[in-house]
Formats: sequence, structure tokens, C-alpha cells
Amino acid sequence: MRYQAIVDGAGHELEIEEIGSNSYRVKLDGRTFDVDLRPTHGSSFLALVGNRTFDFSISTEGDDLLMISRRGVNRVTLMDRTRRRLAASGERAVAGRVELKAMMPGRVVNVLVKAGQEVAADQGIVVVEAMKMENELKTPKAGKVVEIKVSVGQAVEKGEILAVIE
Amino acid sequence: MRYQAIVDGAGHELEIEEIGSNSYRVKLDGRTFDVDLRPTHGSSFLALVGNRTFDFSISTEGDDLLMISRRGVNRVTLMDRTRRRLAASGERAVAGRVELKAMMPGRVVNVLVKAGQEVAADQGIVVVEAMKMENELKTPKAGKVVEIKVSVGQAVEKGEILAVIE
Amino acid sequence: MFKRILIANRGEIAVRVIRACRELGVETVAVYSDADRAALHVREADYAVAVGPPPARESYLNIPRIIDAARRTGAEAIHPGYGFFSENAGFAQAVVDAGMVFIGPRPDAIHRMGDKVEARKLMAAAGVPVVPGSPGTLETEAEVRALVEKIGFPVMIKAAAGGGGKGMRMVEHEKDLSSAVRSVASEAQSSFGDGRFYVEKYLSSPHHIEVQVLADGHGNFTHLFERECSVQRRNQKVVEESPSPFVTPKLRKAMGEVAVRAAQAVDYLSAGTIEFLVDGDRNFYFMEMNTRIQVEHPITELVTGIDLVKAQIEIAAGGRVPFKQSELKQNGWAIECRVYAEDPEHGFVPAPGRIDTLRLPEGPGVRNDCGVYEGSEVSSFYDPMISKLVTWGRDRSEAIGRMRRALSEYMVSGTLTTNLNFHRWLMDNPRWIAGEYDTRFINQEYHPETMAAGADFEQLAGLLAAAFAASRGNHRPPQTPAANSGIQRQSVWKTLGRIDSLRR
Amino acid sequence: MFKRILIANRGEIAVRVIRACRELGVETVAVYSDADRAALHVREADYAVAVGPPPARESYLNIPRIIDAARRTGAEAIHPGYGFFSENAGFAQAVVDAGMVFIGPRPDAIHRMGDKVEARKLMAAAGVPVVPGSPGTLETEAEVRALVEKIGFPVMIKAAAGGGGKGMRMVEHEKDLSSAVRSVASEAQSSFGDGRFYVEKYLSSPHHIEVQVLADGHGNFTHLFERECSVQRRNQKVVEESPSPFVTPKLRKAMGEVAVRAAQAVDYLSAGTIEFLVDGDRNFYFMEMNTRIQVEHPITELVTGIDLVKAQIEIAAGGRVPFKQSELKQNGWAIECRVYAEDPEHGFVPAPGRIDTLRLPEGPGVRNDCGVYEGSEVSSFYDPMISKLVTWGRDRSEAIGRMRRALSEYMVSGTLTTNLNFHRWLMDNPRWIAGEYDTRFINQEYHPETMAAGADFEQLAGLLAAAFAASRGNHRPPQTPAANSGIQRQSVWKTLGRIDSLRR
Repeated sequence: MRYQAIVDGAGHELEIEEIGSNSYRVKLDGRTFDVDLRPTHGSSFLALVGNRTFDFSISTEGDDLLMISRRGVNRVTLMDRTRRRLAASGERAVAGRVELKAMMPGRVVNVLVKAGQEVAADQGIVVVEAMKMENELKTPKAGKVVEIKVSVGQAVEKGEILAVIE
Repeated sequence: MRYQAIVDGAGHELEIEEIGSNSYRVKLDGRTFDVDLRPTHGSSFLALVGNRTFDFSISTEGDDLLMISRRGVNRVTLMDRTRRRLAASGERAVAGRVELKAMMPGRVVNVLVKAGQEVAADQGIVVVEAMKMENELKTPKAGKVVEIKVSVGQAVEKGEILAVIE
Repeated sequence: MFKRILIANRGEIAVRVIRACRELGVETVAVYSDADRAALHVREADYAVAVGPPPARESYLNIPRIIDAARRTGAEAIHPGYGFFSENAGFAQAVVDAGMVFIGPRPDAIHRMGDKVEARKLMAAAGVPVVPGSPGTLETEAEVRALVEKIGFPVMIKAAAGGGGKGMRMVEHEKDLSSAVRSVASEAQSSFGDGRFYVEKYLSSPHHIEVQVLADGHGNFTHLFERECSVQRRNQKVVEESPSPFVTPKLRKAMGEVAVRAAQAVDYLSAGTIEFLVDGDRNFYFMEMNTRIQVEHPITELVTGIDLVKAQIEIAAGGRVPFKQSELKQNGWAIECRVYAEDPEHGFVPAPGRIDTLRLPEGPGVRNDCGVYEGSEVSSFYDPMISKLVTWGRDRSEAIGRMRRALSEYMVSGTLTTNLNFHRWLMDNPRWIAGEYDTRFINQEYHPETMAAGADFEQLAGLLAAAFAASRGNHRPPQTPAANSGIQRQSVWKTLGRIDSLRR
Repeated sequence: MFKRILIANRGEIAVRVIRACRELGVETVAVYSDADRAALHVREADYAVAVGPPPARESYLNIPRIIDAARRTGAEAIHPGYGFFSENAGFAQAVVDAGMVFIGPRPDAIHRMGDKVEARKLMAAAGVPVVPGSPGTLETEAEVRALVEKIGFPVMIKAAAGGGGKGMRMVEHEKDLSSAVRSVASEAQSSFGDGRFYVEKYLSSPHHIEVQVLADGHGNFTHLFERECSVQRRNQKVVEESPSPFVTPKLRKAMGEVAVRAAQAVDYLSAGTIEFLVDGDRNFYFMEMNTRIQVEHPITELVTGIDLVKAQIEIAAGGRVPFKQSELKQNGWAIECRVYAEDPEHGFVPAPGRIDTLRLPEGPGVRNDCGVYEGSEVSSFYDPMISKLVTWGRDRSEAIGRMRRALSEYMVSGTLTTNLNFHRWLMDNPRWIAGEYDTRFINQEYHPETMAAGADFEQLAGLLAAAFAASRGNHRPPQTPAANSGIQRQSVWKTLGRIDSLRR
């Protein structure tokens, strides 16, 4: 099976073949490795590559896999060819457009601007309260407020778009 | 649902009714308790009975449930009426008969007696090795060896019958 | 000693207090909101009482319900933990009025130290040095501007009723003043129900160093040396150590004496902390007193051998401070990393969620005070702490080595994000290792956007194979890891189901 | 310092050594049998090499494979842990011959102390008191009978090549002599490949007390005080404490000096232990020297603050003992409970199996050195240890209180049986609490057949409801405990599966 793998933003050519019940042959950017893989506890895997051991816990965020190990967290996206094409054509169309997203689940306690208003870089747009802390979310660049997607008192999820500035 | 419950060898009359998604009404030897029950981690439950908390991990041994808590281990057998009758009539028929069982998984390294042989109380019957320790299993009472069920070199499971003495 | 104690808190501190009680042979009563029905502190307690819906103000901060829970379960005393009611004189008084013992200082001491502006005045009168700033509270942005013209930027704007790093903002530039005043006033009102605030000069390169005190009802006032709390983000502590690498023996002695004097000035009882700002020339100024047990108390416990929570309980029961000042020594070095569900790469914002896999460090010199378990939820209703990871070593270098090792064993996965990588970064930072840092440290040194995780080819091959297997659902946990042993793991639930079907 | 170390062991001690290495910045190589492919020590190491099938003799005790594994991974030194090769002079020599460093004593010291009969002679010559018994090895039951007629029952029959409580039997009555001689000779042959044995007088009410020594290659011979190891079942230690409540300051001084003399007599290097029998009148006799790190080393680490495994590694790299004898003090009290998969109610026989739920104690004063994880297997191929639970307190009473508390948090369920209930019983036993026990303690005091677990009506109602729900399979883990938060737990595997189906 051939994939395009994006690990922490860097693309890799990947070919994986299951060669046994716990073994995989991995061809990575032209180099080949045999990987012995065992599930251990919860969503964890122990991988042996040659004599090196790697212990991963896995979680997901959207379509990405987060590979959590003692060395840190690596973000992995696996895509087959179709998907890769889609991604390549669909992205970057929104350059120049800023989507202000909630960094955490919380509640909107204040909206400081109106749709249509011109804003300066670093100007406060929305105030979100979570864990008793109020966080004033600012726009990283100057522009015009296209849309305010939330209102005071509304609960927001992590990653939810609060406002769009162009 | 009515049950006969045996807890650590003592019998109890038990009636249990599910009164909500996490709630049970328990009638125990004529007294009634409402129990709020939540699964927590692995095979564990947190039970609230009135204001008291009980945290159980559960495992099985044969038909018994072992309820492991900070207060120790309780062995529970739940039986409906049919089952109870079976148990009551079936047991104690083997009084006077000794089944020598393996206390642990291991390997038989020696058989010290033969079928048909008369043995004295405390006489060694079979030697089982496990964890590098050799354990000489002795008969608790004098009698005649009816059957030797294992041979030297054989692997045995915990609880497996090694010999029968009558 | 008490027969039964109610803990008016949740999370790791509730578990910490339950542990102290159990070691003393005292029964414990947990309280829980609807979001915490199966939380760790409920599992660990002997009794548990529901006190209301998830928002704290309707449950953990509901005085009548907490008092009623204690009454119904026959609790003789209430431990408030930190946060929630721990510095609420009204609650302490309500406990006393209900005929129970409040495990902490007397209501009067909480009240006098709780108003930060009054506390400044009181300390100045007792001869304790205080930071230059507004003599009393301010009410308008104009008043703030007038004061700032006198003392100059940078300044700290602080809620008069605040504490614990909440309700405060540092302002360096005129342009940020409006938004800061607005935030503090609003946060002060919503968090503490008291919108008053005051302004202090923000010291140029300050250390945040605090002294633990312990006092009993028999006239013994003692201190347990200092904690260095200068590693802060969002004006809140995230890593602490004891001793402080910045404190000299002379400074330690002076700060200890002043801390005891401060405690005596309010006739203090139980455990408390005097927080100081210390400038680059080792001048120190009273900042505030925390009239409660603190998050970072374990590092003092590891260095002195004293169990502060057990001491609190014993003192509340009429006992004495369990040592003489002259007997106490700092033995070795301890470091605490607060493990939070937060995102260091995005301004350390809280990032709560569900914990799918939780692997905790163990072994020599490691103490982990955890408030969650695998499968549980770090709720967005409360403080997003996962645990306090503390290491001890014979010296600072061994304590750091152990922390580095413990962090390498610590794994959390799920829908939350943790700050474990921040702590790993810190333990390798040369300035931290050299002990040369002040409260500006994280702002100056931590630039996550320039840090790449880095993975060599073999690691990449391993992680991509794991990612591939996981995304195909090839390995569905739980499974036996000992596949070669020939024993197939069978779900206990499956077994149980089969037994039941035989029975029916 | 070494760049990379191979650990020729498994289980908790392999993990312990990996932790020490990681704290020193040294890379680690694990070896594993086919049964241990996903064992904890493999997960924790940086490198891992397969060394053979499950039986130890074909893997962990296979010298060429272990040496080859070290060569292939570029390891510069080998740590043997305890058991396996730790007291095998031939292995130590093979390591040296392969140009690597053996982390432990020189092969000659292992050899001289390994033959228990020769060691007795050597110690007697060095002026160290030894237990009365056979001057050399015996070969037949007749020889044993002849000696016993001289020194009288009870006697201990011990394998000359034995140690660690294995290959020995106490005989009190003439009728048990035959079976004991047969067992020891057979066990000695099969376990140590050396069927020789000897006989010692079994002291009437002995204490088993040992002294930790540490020596470097620079002429420093030190001791780290005593450990009390008298709580034994099947002649093997199960609970240890330091200090010993039986040892007076005078006895401590004398035993320490004799222990150092014994170490000097074999030009000892690294960590080792001199085991003594101490009779009711506080006369002490050399029993044997363990030329390795011991299972119970953590209690000495907690009381002295010295990391013995790191000291071993540093000494092997040419370093020095990291303290002066005069600097060392016993600080507080430490207790170790060995948590085994064994069945105390049936003669403490091993009862290995799969671990379904594992809940480990944490918090103040608790150290748990664990060799397994949830979902892993305690294999019948190896020692059935689960973990070593160690607590520290300012005094013995606090250490016991903490152990009681830690045991209450410790839960293991699965197809195995544990001795946790035995430890819980012990921590409530009046003789143990009073510190008045010797090696006969368990035989005299522990009668599991007369102990009922006991449960009141409310507990019964709770456990029967849980049993009912479990047997109906009503609750299948994993589920969200925070059911009220409105967030439904969804399997990560389900999510992953869905993502994958979108992709294809």
C-alpha cells in the first residue's frame, strides 16, 4: 500500500506491507525497514525497528494521528493518492483570510468588534472564558471583519471558528 | 430477579431490580438498599450505597466472581433457583475422597507413588516445579492411591487434578 | 483526633487530603458535582455526597450544601484544600458556626490576609517590606494612569480579592493598559464577586520566592524554608523547586524570620505561605499571604520530611507543630512540574478532554500526585490539572536527572493536550539547568514555534508502521501483549457474559 | 561514563537499572525472551535484543547470546540485576573477556563468596563469626544424620551454590529429614548445576538482618547500615524494613564494622550485602554474602538518600563511593512489601496469570518499583513478582501508616492471585506494629483459614449489585465515567477505522 505521509509538516513517500501478524515492511523515502509491532496497553504500541525500541500512544485529532512517545509528540497524516490530490488542490485558496478559532472549550463573554468593521493587527476581537481565565483573542493581522460567528454567552468547542477577518 | 448469593461461603437471599441506567434496588436478606453503580477503569466499578463508596475490581475464577476492593477480596457465586438445587444435591458426594490439585502452573518433576499404593497421611505424592522451586505435594490423609493423572515432565495448570486418593 | 473529615474539594488535592486522613486512621467524606460522580477523589473516599450541578458555584462553592453534607455524614471537620473555599472567611465561619472544625487558619486571619490591599497595610505596619504601589484600591482607568505616571511602567494590576495568580495582568506598554484594566476588573467581579483592584510596581527581573509557615494553637510559629516559583506562564506557577538556587543562606534566614513575623501578626494557625518578590539584588518584598495549603507543598515535604497535610489535621485537632525549628534541615533538593491539560504551543491555553491512555512514572525519587485515572475526563468546568510530578535528589542535578527520566516515562493520550513536552524542554534548557532564571524566563526562552520534534529514519519507520496499523484498526485493544506465550487474552466481560448465559 | 549499558535481566530490576541509566544519561539495551517481547523492561529501554525461548536457561541464562547482544548493540557494560547471572563468576569473566565492563564485583570475589562453604571458611579466618555447622560440604543423607546427632535439631540444609533463599530447607523433626535432603540436592542440581550441600544449626529465634556495603576501586569500603528481613515465608523474604527495630546502636556499629571487614577480605567492588543471623541475645553470625544488588535495596536508598544502582554504575566506570562513611545517617524509616502473584491462603504458592486491572498507589512517601503493566502477564516461567511497594516515614509508625494507606490504593485483578491481603493483614498485626518479631513470625501468627473477610450489609449490597451488573455484561469497559458531562466516549479504534474508510 503506498501512501503520502506528512509528519510534523514534512512529506514522506511511504510504502507499507504487512509481512506477518506483527511485522511490517516499511519503505520510507527509498529506504527499507522491518518493523515488529505489538499492541501493549490501551492505545499503545511497542515498535522494534532493528534493535531500537519505540513506545507510542496514539490519539487522533481530526484526520491527524498524534503519536505520543517519550521523545515527544509527532503529528502524522496518512494519505493515499486520491486524497493527496485533493489536499494539494484544495488548500491555500484561503490565503489572506484569518479564521479566529477557539483554543479551548469555553464560553464567549464579550465580542469587541462588529461585522464589517476594520481592525488593526493585534486588536482584540472576542473574549472567551475557560477555567475562570478570560482570554482576549486578537487578530494577528489588520483587515476587515467578514463575519462574527458567535455571540455573548455562547459555549464554544476547541477549534470552533469565532470570527473571520480578511 | 431472585438469586441465591454465596459470599465467602455464606448464603444470602438476593433480589435485584434495575431501576435506572446506573441504579439498582437490592433486597438482601430482607433489607433493601439502593445502589448507584458506575463503571470506571478496566473491570472496575464504583458503587455508592447511601453515602458510602465501594470501589471494586472484578475478576472470575471458574463460576465465581472475585470482588477485589481496598477491604480485601470477596468471593461471590450468584445462582438462580435451578442452579441452587443442582449445587445442593451434587456436592459432598465425594467426601472421603482427596483430589490432589496443582496450586500453580508448573511442571511435574517427580511422581513418588504408584496407583494402587497405600499411603500415610503427609506422605509426598507428586513434586511440581514452578518458579524454580520444587514443591512436594503431600496427601492430607492416609488412604489408597486411586489414580495418578500426570507423568514426569508434564506441564500442569493451576487447579489441575494430579492424583486421587481415597 | 477526628473520626471523620469532609474534604470540600476535588481533583488531586482532595485525593492528597484523603491520603493524609487514611494514614491517620481518619474516615473521609468526598463531595462531588454531577460531573465528578466517578472522579478519582470519590473512588478514594469512604463516603461521598452529591452537592450539585457541574458549575462550581452551584456545587463546590455552595456553602449550605457542603455544610449539610458534612452534617449528614457525621463529619467533625472540613478540609478546604486549595482554591474553592480555602481562602473564604465566610465559609470558615460557617463551618465553625455549624459546630465543626475548619482545618486551616481562623476566619479572622483569612479575612485580613484575603484583602490584598489591607494585607499590604498590615504587613508594612509589622515591619515587613512591601512592593511600591497604590496605597489602597483604585476604581477607574484614570486613577490607574495617574499612579502609573508616578511609579512608571511596568506595573501589575491585581484584583484586591484575587490570589493564586488569578485576576492579575502585567502591563508594560501604555497601549495595553485599557484592555488589562478591563480584564482584571471583569475577572475580579466574575471570579471573586469583588471588582476592586490595585496596582503595584512590576519589578524589573523579579524572583517569585515563598516561605512555608506552620503554626499551632500553642504559640509555636515555624517556617519550613523557601520555594522558588519563578517559572511562570500566564502569571501562574508551572514549575517550582526547593531550595531556591537564587537564595543565599543569609537571605534564607532573613526571609524565614520575616515570614514567621508576618504569621504572628495575624495570629496565624495551620499551614500558610508568605509570597515574596525578590529583585536581582536580593531585596525582598511581601507580595501576599496564601492562607491555605498550596499546590506546590510537596517539594517542601520532600526536603524537610514533614507531611504538611497531616500536620494541618493534627493542629486542627489541637495538636502541635511536629518539630522544633532548630531540628529542621533542608535535606536534598525537590522539583515539582505541574502537569496540565494545556497547550504550551498556543500560549498555554487550557486543552481539557478525555484521557485514553495514562502511563505514570514511578521508581526512585519520584512522587506523582494525580487527580485523574485512565478513561476519566479532565473537565472544562474546573482547573485542568492532571497531576503534580515531583522528584527528589541528593542535589539539584540528581533531582533534574530524575525529573527528566520521570517525564520520559509519563505518557498521556486522548482528546486533551498536555504540557509534558514543555517540561521536557525545560529540563534540557541550559539556563534552567544552571539555576539562572527569574519570572521572565518562559517569555524569554520558550519559543515552541522554532522547535521541531525531530525524528530519525528508524523512529519514523516505527511510528508510521504504528500509525498504519492503528488506522487500519489492525490492533484493537485490549489484547494480550504476550502473544508468544500462547495464552489468548479473553475479555473478562465475555467470560462473565458466558457464565451468565449458563446460569439462566 | 558509559554511553550504553546492556541489562541482562527482566522484570522490575531491569526497569530499575534502566531508570538509573536514564538519570545518568546512559542509553540502555534490554534483552528479552520470546515470552517477554512486549514486557515492561523492553518498552522502557532504548534498544532491545531477542535472546531465545521462554525458559531462562535458553535465553536469560544463555551466555553467548547475551554477550552477542551486547556486542551487536555496542554496549560497553553489562548490569546483571539480581538472580540470573548476578552471582555467576563465569558470566562476569565472560563479560570481561569480551572487552566489556561487568557492573558488579570482580569475578574472583563472586567466586569466593558464591561457594557458601568456602565463604564460611574465609569469613571465619577473617574473624567474622559464623553459624555452627558442617565444616565442609556433605554428600549423603547418612553424613547429614551423623552431623545432626552432634549439633541437634533444628538444622538448615543448604545448597553450597545456593543463595537468595533458594535451595534450602529447615528441618525440625527426624521424619522430615529424608524429603528435605532429597529436595535440596535435587533443587541444587537443577537450579545451580551443583548438587553439593551443607548443614548449619538452625538458630532458635533468629533474626535475619543484613548490612549493605558499597566499595569502589579506590580503596573506599563503606556500609549503609542494616535491613531487617525477618518476615519470611518459604524461607524467603517478603517484607523488609530499615532500620531494624531489633538492632541497638551498639549492635549496629559492630555489625557495620564486621560487614566492612568481610568486604575487605575479598577485595570487594560495587554494592553487596552481608547477611547475618542474629539470635535473641543479639549475637550475630555471618550467613552469606550476596555479591549483587538486592531486591530490598530501595529501603536503604530511602533511609540514606543514596541511589545504589547509580552508585554501582559510577563505580564500574571508575568513580568513587559518593559519600564518606561519617557523612551518612539513617534518616527516618522505610518498609518494603514485596507484592507477588502468589496465594498466601495456600502456603504462598506462586499464582501467576494475566493482569486485567492494575491500580497502583501513589502520593507522599510511596515508591513502587513495578515490573508489569495492565494487560501484561505474570509468566510462570519467571519469578512471580509484581512490584516492590516501599514507604518512607519520619518514624516507623508513619512508615506503617503510609504502607497501610498505599496497600488500600493497590488493586490487581485478573487470572492471578496476589499477596496484597497478606500485607494488609501484616500492617494491622500487633506484634509487627510493636516491632517484636523474628523469622518464625509468619508461621506463628498467620492463620488465613481463621480469617473472614467480613462485609457489612451496605458493602454486600454494593458488591452484589456490581457482581450482578458484571455477570449480565451490563457495563462493558471502556466507557466514560463522566456520564453526566454529556460526552459519549467513542473508541479511538472506531474513530481510526472510520478515518481509514474515508481514505480508501
